[in-house]
Amino acid sequence: MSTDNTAVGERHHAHHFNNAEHEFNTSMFGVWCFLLTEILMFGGLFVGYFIFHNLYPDMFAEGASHLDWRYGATNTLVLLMSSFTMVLSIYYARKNNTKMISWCLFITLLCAIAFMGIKYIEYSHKIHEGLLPGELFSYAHAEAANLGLYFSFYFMMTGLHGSHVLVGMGLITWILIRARRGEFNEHYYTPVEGVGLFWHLVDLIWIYLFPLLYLVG
Amino acid sequence: MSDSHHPVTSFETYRNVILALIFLTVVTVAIAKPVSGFDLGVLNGALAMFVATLKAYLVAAYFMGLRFEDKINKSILIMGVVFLALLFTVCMFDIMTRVPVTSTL
Amino acid sequence: MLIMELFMNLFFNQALANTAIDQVESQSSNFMPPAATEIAQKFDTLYTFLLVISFISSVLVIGGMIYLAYKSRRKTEDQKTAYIAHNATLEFLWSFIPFVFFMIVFAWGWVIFYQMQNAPKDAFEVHVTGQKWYWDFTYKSGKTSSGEFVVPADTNIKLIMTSRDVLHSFFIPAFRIKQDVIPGRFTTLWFRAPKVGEYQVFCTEYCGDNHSAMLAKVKVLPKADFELWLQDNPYKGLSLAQVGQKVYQGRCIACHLTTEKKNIGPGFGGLYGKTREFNEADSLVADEEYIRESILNPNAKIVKGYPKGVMPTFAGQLKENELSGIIEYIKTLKK
Amino acid sequence: MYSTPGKNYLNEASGLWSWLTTKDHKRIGVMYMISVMIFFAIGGAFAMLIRTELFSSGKDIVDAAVYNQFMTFHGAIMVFMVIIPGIPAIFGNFFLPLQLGAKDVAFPRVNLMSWYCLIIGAAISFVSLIYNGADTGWTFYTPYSIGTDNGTLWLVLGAFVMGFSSILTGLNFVVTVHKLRAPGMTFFRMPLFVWSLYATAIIQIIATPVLGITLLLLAAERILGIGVFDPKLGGDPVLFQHFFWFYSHPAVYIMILPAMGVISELITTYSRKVIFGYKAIAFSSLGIAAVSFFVWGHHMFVSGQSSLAGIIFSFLTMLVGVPTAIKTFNWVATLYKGSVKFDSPMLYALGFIFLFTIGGVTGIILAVTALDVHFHDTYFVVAHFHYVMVGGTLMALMGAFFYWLPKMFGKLYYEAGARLSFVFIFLGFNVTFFPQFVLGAMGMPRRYYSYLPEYQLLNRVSTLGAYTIGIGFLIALAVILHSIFKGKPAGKNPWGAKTLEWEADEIPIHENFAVQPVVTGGPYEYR
Repeated sequence: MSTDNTAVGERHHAHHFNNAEHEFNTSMFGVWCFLLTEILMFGGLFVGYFIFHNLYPDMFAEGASHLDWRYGATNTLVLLMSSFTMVLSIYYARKNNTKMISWCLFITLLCAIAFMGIKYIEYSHKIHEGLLPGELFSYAHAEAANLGLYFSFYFMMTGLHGSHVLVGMGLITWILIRARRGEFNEHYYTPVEGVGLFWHLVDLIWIYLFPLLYLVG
Repeated sequence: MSDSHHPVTSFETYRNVILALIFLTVVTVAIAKPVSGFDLGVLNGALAMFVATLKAYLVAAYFMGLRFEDKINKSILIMGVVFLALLFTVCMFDIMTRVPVTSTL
Repeated sequence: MLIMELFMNLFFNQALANTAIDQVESQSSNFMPPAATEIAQKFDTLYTFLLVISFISSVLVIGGMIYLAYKSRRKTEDQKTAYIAHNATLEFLWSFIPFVFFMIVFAWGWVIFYQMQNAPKDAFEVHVTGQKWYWDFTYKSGKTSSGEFVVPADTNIKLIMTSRDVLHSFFIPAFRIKQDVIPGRFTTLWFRAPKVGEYQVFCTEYCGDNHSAMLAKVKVLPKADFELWLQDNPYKGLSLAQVGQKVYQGRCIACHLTTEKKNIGPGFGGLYGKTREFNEADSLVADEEYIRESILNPNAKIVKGYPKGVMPTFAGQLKENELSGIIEYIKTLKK
Repeated sequence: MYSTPGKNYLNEASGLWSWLTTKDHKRIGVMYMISVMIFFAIGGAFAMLIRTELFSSGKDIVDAAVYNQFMTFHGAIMVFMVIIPGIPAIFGNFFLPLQLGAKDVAFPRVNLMSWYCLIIGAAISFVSLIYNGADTGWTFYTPYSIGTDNGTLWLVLGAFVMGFSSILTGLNFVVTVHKLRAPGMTFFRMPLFVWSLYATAIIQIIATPVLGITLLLLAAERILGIGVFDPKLGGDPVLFQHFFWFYSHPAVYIMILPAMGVISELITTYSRKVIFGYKAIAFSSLGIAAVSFFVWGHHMFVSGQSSLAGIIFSFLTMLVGVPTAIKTFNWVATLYKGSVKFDSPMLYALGFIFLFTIGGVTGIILAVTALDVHFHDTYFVVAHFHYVMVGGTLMALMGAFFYWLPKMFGKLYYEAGARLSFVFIFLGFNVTFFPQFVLGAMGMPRRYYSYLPEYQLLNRVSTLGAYTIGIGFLIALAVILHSIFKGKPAGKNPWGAKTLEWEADEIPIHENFAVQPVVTGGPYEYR
């Protein structure tokens, strides 16, 4: 996040930094602090999940049985691939290979769209069956009385994660446009690294979400 | 100036990491009860968390480049998890040590 | 605080006396209602000890500050000041001494808290139910009373408490006890009141519009009188309308007035026989059937201009004679 | 863009647009000052309405439902819009870079975004007035906050957005302190105000996101009925209290730590003496920040939390009392053999120590589990937290105003007027809140619209005191406005202080320092 940069090629660093490297480290430290707030926000939901999992273990097992683990597994692989292509885009940025940066970012975007598509299928299936959160729960033959609570956590956690995937897609599109304009090279790729860190965190959260929601015993 | 950033990780390393991640995902699915009936009771959950943490370590260390970052960025990730663990343990401790009261009407 | 209190006593004594605090026979020592249980006395000793310590430490710190500020006030513009940056022993002392006092007070508090939280085994159990804006008390013998909590003197009473809608909190200042009341769960309190008397009960967890009117009275009776009270039927020898009046004072008074004026709910004055306008349902003349339905299923017909879902249902809480009593009593209320 | 001579951060660009899109930390500080002053006026007005309603035991001016909204908005505005942004956003934004010898905060655009989050969040919160307000108290306890059908959802979403303002400010300060210090300024040469802002920033980054998710869950409760905190669907209202206080207790340290930083600055400057126990104060700031995350349960001793958990929280609360006490003793020790000048900022600092000591000792009384059973949710607690918040943070805020006004606007203020405002605020404060300790002991519960007749006299005294505080703040406002527009020029360093911000020009330039200052010694090298 630099301010008033002048020439595009050999880019000036912002006036309040000593040099570009100082700016890069500061930006990365700032992004990491922001990731800490994301971890703590999602963490609140995870803590709630663990507490209610301990309070109603069989209800959570019954809830998980309604989820199709194949969709979850595919989504995990899709997100892992998008993380891989995202890190490649940084790899090529440092190799000054502008064409490959754009390609990798484009594939990352495709993976993200695929992820949201699968989520859409799952959500419509749940809504159709009435497996909705809390009071809206209208699934006829549920054994546990408050099964709606499981789906409250399901929709809150995957919904919040999904909204972060959408934000990530917006950010990737932004740096894809800048990459096509050739702005990134080995001296300046801070935005790609920043968006990359955010995207890896979104993937990290899904790595924990998948076993907890889909595979819980 | 580019060398002042941390050194460039080779393509092969990234390839190996993604393969390891895919393998671990397959393992996670394989050891899950609803999938393969593999059931060790409580241990199941712990095992799933362990494998997830392994994958998280791979992503954080290689993809996010934490291997080369200075101590402070690493400590940030750990601090987040520590404070969440604090919230969880205290809430669970409270819920577990509540004296259950029933109506005697 | 002590000197402050003596000063407050002298200055305010006359003023406090004429605000007619009925149940405070003697002037309370530290401004709290006089301790009416043994645990309350232990509470008072710990509180007085900590109050004295706080007063002394405050005087030391504030007095020290004023003295040092005055003594080292600026005499000339270019006055030199000593370069004292730290002093290890002093810093250790003023960390360790407060810590020791905190630990003493913590441990002492723990002992009393333990007694407060653990009711004796043989306690006489009473069920307390909090609901938006009144307290219900149910005894083992099935007898219920509302707004008035009658207990035998000098016996361990254990309260098993829950709420029917939101959080409330049962607080008796004279016994120094308080416990939140949570819907969907039971919480407990216990006390032993040796002296006969009447003590105020407050709700101290915010619960909406009439949170400040959700009061009750603890009436400690001698054991014999209590047994008599437990047996007798509160409505013995009363006409249906008088039964209705007693039920009204216990429950409905929190929201409905006996005149036509609006409080939380519509006034009862002149209700019977008048045509009523409703938000959704079409209007009708208020008769026994309408009043009964409004008590058992209030949300069926909501009077025009009133929000839905404020009045809770009383189904299962009023016996048949109390229900018809309310209806008769409302009939007697003219404009 | 490097500023041209004769220009400073105020007159280098003019027009509203140059302010609304500024990236200069000093301008953002001034914009925060204006917004916080407006919110303080609104919150203060609600306080006056509350005290007027409580003048006599029955109905004075409004009905119960309206009084409950006064109480809710007074709490929410003062907490989320005045006292949490307060010192860090106004004086932290303006003076942290200056005291570090830096040109700006690490992320200027994120800093501007933080101001917009506060304004947008405040706007969303006031939308609740259209849907007949909110009456849940600033704590939004469930299940009442789920069921009540009014604008509570908007107040919750407003607070959620304002949380980001706090996160972004904290994030900016942590990165700035780590990465943008002047050459030669090691951690132990930083002023104590910077230390306290650093500790506050850490709390803001770690605690505020948990409030974010709690308010999000509460909003989902109201919209979708997810049942996590609603007992009807298997949820646990005490869990909401755990999540809420996990943020809100560290939040009270977000409020008090910057105030402590200001007091360290004022005491040293006006007694022209080196601070006593620099390292002790610096480390106790961090100590308070760390331990503040372990003590939240002392708000829940009687709320259905297990008694064993209550005991542990009581013990940890005693621990957090120790560093707070150490700081107070260090300030008093600093006065010894100094040369104390009783200007109004110093009066506010001494007033802070007076009121904060009383607030502190009553805090210990409330920390003892047995005593808290009686005092919880009574006026004793109201008096305690007003002693530490108004007596603490607001006194420090006023002291900071008069101390740094000459550097922000290059003008001196009318000293006698400032001292008069101190007298009114200090006396009015004690008359308002000391009787509330007594009311609390007598058992008068909190948030009561009408109270028993025996509490009436002390409530009347308290109401008169409240009006006196109101007058005091109006006098202070008059003095500040007069000084900004008509004050005499102040020069570079009117108080002869030693910290870096006084080395900048009378009104600092956009770059703060024409020549990058190099730090050779500690921040308070008075001889």
